[in-house]
Amino acid sequence: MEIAYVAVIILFCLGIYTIITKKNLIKIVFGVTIVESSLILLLMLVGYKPDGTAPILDKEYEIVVDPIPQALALTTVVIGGSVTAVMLVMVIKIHRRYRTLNIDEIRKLRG
Amino acid sequence: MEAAVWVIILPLLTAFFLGISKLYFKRIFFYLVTGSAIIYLYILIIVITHSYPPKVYSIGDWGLLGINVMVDPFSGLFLLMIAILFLPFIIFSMKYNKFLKHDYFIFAYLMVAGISGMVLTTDLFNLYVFMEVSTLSSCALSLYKKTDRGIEGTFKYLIMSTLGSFFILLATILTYYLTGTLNMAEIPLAFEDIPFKIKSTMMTLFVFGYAIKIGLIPLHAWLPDAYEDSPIPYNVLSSGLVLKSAVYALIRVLYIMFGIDFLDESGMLTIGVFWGVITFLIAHCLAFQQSNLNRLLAYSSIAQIAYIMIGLFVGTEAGLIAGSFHILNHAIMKGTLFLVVGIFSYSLNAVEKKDIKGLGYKFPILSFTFVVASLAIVGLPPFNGFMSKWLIVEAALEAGFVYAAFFILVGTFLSLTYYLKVIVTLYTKNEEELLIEEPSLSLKLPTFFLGSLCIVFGMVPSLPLNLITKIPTFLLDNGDYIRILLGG
Amino acid sequence: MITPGFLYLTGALLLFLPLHERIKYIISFLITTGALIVTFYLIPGYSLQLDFLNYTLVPFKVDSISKLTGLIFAVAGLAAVSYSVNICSLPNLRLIFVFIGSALTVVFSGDLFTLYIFWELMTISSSFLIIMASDFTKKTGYYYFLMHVAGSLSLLWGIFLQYSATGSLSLNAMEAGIPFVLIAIAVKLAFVGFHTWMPLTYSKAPFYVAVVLSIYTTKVGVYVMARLASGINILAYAGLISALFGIVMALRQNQVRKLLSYSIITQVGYMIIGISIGTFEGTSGAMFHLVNHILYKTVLFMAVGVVIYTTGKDEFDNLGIMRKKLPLTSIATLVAIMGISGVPFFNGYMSKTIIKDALHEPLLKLGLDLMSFGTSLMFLKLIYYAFIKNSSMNLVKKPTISMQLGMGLLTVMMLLIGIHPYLLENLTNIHVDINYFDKKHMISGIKPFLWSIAIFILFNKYVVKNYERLLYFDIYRKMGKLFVTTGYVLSNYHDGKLNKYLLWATTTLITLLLLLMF
Amino acid sequence: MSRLNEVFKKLYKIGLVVTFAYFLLFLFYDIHNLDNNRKRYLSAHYISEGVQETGAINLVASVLYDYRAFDTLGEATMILTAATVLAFLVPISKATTFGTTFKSIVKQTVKLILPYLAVLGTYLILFGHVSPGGGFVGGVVLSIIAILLTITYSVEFSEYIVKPDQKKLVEDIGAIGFVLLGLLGVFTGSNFLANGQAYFGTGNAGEVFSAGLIPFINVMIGLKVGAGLAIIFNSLIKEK
Repeated sequence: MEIAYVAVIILFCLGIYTIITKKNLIKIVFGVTIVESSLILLLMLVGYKPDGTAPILDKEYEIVVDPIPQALALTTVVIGGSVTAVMLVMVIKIHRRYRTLNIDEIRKLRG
Repeated sequence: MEAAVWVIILPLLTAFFLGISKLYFKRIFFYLVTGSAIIYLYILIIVITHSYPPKVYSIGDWGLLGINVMVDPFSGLFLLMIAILFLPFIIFSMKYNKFLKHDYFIFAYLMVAGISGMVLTTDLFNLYVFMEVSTLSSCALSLYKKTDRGIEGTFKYLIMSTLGSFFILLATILTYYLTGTLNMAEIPLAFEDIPFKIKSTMMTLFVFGYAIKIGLIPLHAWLPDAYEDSPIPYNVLSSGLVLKSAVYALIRVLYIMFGIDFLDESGMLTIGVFWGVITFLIAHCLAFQQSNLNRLLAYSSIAQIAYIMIGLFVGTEAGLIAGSFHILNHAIMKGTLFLVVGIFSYSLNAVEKKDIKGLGYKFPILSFTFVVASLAIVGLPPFNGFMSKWLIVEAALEAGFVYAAFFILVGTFLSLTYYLKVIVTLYTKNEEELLIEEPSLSLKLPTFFLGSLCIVFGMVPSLPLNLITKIPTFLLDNGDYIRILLGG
Repeated sequence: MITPGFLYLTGALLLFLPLHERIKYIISFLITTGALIVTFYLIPGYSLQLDFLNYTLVPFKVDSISKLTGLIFAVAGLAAVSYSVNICSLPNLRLIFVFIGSALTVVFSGDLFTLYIFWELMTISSSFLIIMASDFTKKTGYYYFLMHVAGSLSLLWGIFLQYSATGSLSLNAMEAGIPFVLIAIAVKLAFVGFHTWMPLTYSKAPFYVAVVLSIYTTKVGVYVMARLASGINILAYAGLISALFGIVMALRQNQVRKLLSYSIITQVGYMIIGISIGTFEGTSGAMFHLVNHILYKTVLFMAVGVVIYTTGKDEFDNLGIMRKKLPLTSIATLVAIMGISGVPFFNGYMSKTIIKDALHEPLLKLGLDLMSFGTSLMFLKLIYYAFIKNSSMNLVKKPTISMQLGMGLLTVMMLLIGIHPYLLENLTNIHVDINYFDKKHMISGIKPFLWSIAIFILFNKYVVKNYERLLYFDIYRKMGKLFVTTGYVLSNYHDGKLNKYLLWATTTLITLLLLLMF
Repeated sequence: MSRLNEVFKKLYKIGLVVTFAYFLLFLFYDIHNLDNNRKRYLSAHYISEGVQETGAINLVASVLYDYRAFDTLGEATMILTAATVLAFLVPISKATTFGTTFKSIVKQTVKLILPYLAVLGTYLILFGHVSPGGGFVGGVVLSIIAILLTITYSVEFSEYIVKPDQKKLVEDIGAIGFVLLGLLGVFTGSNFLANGQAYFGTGNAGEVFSAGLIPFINVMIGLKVGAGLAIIFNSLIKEK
């Protein structure tokens, strides 16, 4: 179990690293998505109980995992998806205007 | 307190109906937008007048099991700001945007819904959701012109702001992990026996996340970029409400969840004040360099919010009152400035400092409004900015932050340097022939309204202070807030 | 109760009414005379209280000193407004009203909060007066505004220190934060080192603006100094240094109004000395000198204004027009110069005598003589150009009647005070026990003047010479450059690279974590 | 020299991230080692009482659409915002064909699959409260219909079948419906988004027509998400 938390940390930091180092816009958006996935994974882990079943109570059950983080995860997925979609369309727009995806060349705003 | 939830629903419903009206009923568009804004104003006034003592509204009637909405004086202040800014914004934008209005108003209503949700909700995750709503719609507004710069700036805004959101979300999840609840009243009770180190790390994550959205230096870089080529009425709401709502969330989280004692113990108050001082000193230096008026005002916003941070972070009653008062005042003053610049850019497409040369003689009353607002924002009497700055300095001195108080005065001087430059440019005679589109009354009226508020709140500060003085009761001592929310 | 300050402010508001251009004459007349009458009938000891936020403010409080100052301010206001009402535009007239009104309110204010607000309002209105007045004064106005706001912020800081130390805002001598208050006052009254705004402003601004400014700006500084920081003996020497500096600089100027500005510095030196002695005699001497100084300096500025109005420039050579074409102005100028030089039977003599009498240290007494001598010397230069040197100037246009009215009013008052010095004492119930017209005082009054005539005749060619190289060094501009450079460097860091911004953010995060954890 | 600078910069960035990872590790370790019988009374309550209180067997659905329905309102707004932004950024007129052409086998298979997808989506939506699924999942499945059409045929065809305006309308109706359903609670004298409290008949848990408003909210969300995702996808495709 503990190893999964380490996975969260690794994913999170990897995502942050991608965001702050990569020059390609698409890769930056990838980084955003990675961080987001790590957070969803964390949510799942928070709700996890050993040997728990899914929170659908139509049959016999003993241990049920926490339903709240699952609901939150759904919300997070949707929010993340919307934000990513907007980011992607902006990447497309930027590529159209600037003819490049290199973040270092996209700097008309200075000062 | 039925009306409280309407504060959130009404703009949402309006936005949804606007989506349909865009496709099928183009004619009712105008009536829908303005009518809804007026009804919204009415609802807001009802809610604000009932904000003391605080009221709780349980959504779905679930009590502590579900999500609650609470109106207390601090959220009442933000609703007051919405009430002051939103209708002028609607009237102004109606004329300012020459075409493609539907989407603009959809985003505007969504943004206001997000902000009012942020200030009303008492649920940590709900706060995150509404924050994202307001951020995304704010991004949508900021790229509304679809220019190169607009899209570039918005992209930077979105990336930085998403980065901040992640840290907030991480901290929110961890809070749930630690306490098993997301209700802001129950968290502090469960937080009491959590070790110091965990709490301070969590606090760091919250502070960092919100600081990006607030735009403290060096997390500020997206802000001027996002402002530079966006529709100017949006800048009014952005600097007035979007940034402030992040301040609201930060203060709410810190003061309610962690409590003033913990803030003091962990040194967050000292860091907050110091950070504020650094921020406004640098922001003033940077603002002096700008030639674009939007960027100049953006940097000035950063500096002003740093003053607010100082006020809110000195951790005394006087400080909270002063900071909250400055929140209100800054919204009004910056709103006025942006609206005047908006009229200039509408009439003759002037957004650079050199473009407005000589306009002081062409638009005497508008320029006078600009002068009033900029003197107010600098903090010269007898305008409202002076009153709140006086209170902030006094609070800082009382709490022992002498250096902060001193540097606020230095900052006042520095801010005068660049505002005065703009004013002098405004009143320098220009021989060139200018093509001027005469601004109509619906552009001028909101501007004059906000401008006159600058003077009124400066002369009669007790008017808003009646509400504001009640704020510390429910922030400084989180016990009261918790008791009310738990159903006491 | 109507206070004279608010009367002026109401006047400014009235001028906003969209009425006919003519209305400004009526309003100006009513307001200025009304203010004068109201001030005249004020009863010392009256005060007005007002609750504002958590403070109890005293926006209006009368005692003998403030009544004296207020009276002369009102008189000068009447004269200055009637002098300039013809020439200046409506917006400028509004600003002048605000300026005079706030100066009067400062004088009658009974607490530090009101004092600060109207002190700042004076700065704002006068700066905009300069900025709006003409095309050449934009930069001057910028400089003036910044300098004065720096001063008033310093005052504000002093007030804060005082408030946090004593917990009251009442207008007593300061206990904490004196250095900051002194800086504020120094800027206002153009103390040496803080004086750079003055020659710049008064020589560049249109003449009627210069007249109005010269009446109130420095004098309010003097008044506030008497209120807040009187009796600091060491400052007497500072005043002396300032005055001597003013003399040296004044003698080196080519422009009349610059000479007059530096002469203000010298005259303010008298007042500083008087206030710093701290005795009743000294303070009242300083206040009387303030009255007299307003009278003659205003007349001088007005006279120069007439010269500028009629010939277009304020070079020394233009003064020559006075003797031939402007008889009334000539008389007024002569009276004023006699007054400023402290010749007996003219008004300056009275206050100078009181101050000299109050002094006990020989060094200061000597200094005072030196100051009188220098003052006379620099005004002999003026007399030389105006009445002795031949000139071939021609009148472009005639001075208006209202201008001459304003000037005449003040000249008459000067003569009255000069001949009957007890007039002022009786008016305000401040009685200094001095017999002005005994031999000892008269001789010591006339001596520096005679000396200066002698020196002037001997070293004529040095004094009246036109200086090519003017000394000019301004430390404030250097500081400004530093600020701009810092901003430029910082601004260059924002080069639009998103990676960089994100890196800043991450660094901040780690810093915060480190700070909060350890 | 500049090379050295580059290396330093890289090391610095790595250092920052590693430091942060270290902090996170520390934090997680501390939290994990905390007394581990943390009180999750909220979720315990949901698990023990949730079925009775809301009438939905699927507890996630009962949390999403009843206990925390306000969150769902927020996220529905998010999708709407995103869809509106995309539709706003990409002009309608600029529809272009997708580059690849497919063999007819692909087209026939897609034709075959589509009805099943529609049924599956509808099933997921309608039975969201009694079985795994729900409005979001169902909505995504429904949107796949539009997406498949776009990919295999073309944007024009997909938009000929379902007009963009219609999609937008459906999305708005979904959002408005959600809010109106919530307002039903207000009209019956209870609070906004009330369900069981407003006597909407939670019914027998496990049946299709149970759980009061939850199935209807599921339908609304399904419509919204389906239409919203279709709009988002089509907009992204259209922009070359």
